[in-house]
Amino acid sequence: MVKVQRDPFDPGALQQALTGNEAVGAVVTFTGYVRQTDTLELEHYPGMTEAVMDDLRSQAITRFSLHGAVLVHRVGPLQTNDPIVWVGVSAPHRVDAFQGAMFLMDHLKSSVPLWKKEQGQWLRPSEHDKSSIEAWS
Amino acid sequence: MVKVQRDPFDPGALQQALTGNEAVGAVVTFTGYVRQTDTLELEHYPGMTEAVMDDLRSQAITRFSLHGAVLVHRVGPLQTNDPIVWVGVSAPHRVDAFQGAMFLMDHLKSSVPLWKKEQGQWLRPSEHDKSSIEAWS
Amino acid sequence: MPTVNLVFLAAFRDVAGTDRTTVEAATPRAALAQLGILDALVAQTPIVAVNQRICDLDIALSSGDEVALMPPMTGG
Amino acid sequence: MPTVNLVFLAAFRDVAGTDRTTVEAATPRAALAQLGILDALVAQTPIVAVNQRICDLDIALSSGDEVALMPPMTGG
Repeated sequence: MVKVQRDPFDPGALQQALTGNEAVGAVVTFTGYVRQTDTLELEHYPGMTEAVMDDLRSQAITRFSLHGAVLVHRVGPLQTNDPIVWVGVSAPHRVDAFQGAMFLMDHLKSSVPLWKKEQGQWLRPSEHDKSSIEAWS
Repeated sequence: MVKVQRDPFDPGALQQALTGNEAVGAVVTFTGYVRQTDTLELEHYPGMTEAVMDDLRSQAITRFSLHGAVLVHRVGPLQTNDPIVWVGVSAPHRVDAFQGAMFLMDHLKSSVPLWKKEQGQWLRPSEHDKSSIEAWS
Repeated sequence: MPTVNLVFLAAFRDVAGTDRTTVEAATPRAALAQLGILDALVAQTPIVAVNQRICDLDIALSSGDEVALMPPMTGG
Repeated sequence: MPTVNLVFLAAFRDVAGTDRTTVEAATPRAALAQLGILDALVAQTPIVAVNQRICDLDIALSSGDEVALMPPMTGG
């Protein structure tokens, strides 16, 4: 499942969707939260953002032999402490689950049409985020 | 928090304890589940198991600049699909959170007094689990 | 000359002064040149998508294409 | 000679035939030799803890010590 939404999400409820299969030995989740900020706003490109996330999800499932993968990203105005992104993956073994979740998060940072505006300024990608992507290719 | 218990746990409720601080930008969780099995039973060494987990938790917090870390491990008889272990860490940034959670899981596999008996046979550690530990030293 | 719809995302809306406009142009590069914002956008390493697929600035356009100009992405 | 309490965990209970016993011995190695299970345990790369701290087989024991013999760990 891939979702772009304005509303908050519940990490516990999202994880439920990944469990209950006897082939699954490991679930790794990542939740991103808004750190101390005055104002944060997220923009996406409706249609393309979801399509790129869906393609990323398929890539991760194939590459790391995942059983399932869920990506949720919020857009619109956000407050300090708000959950902003959730990635959860299930796999038979823990190493694949960790790798799959890291792959998805690294790509969400700089390969998916999403843009952050903080205190009226559009953010620029960090050098670290750019090099994280290259490490997977 | 570190806990060894016979009862099931709720990943969503455990994650709550790690959030709500404006320095936390990332929470990574790992849940281990029992894969298809006839019978699985887990034994620990009361007192020492908790102490080793607590020491591991402190090491991870220092080494990866974590904000918080929670380790829960179940013991006793377990069924297919049961959650068996939960590790959750919070940190300002995602790379530290992923590293911290992997460090804790690798060590829970072969450095904490816990033993699995599956279908009447005590398991032996895998070569992979042993080498995972060495990679951190 | 094909008529195409340009879409400007995030910071590029400020550069273009609009979120959406229609021009006649053979390529994304020609469309931006016509609007006088080619150099300003190229300086910011734009990502170009035609009908929501990533392309380069010199792809041949067809009438009705949606051409999106996107700054480097900062999600997650 | 100190009197110590031996604790056998998991697979080592089967080797020792008990989960707990008391012996008089100067070191963990001497205690296991006295019980006739030193070779059997050493073949299985035991972890030794005295009063719940990891030690080696040749540490000097004191009366009242709890000496745990643990097989390689398999948690997670």
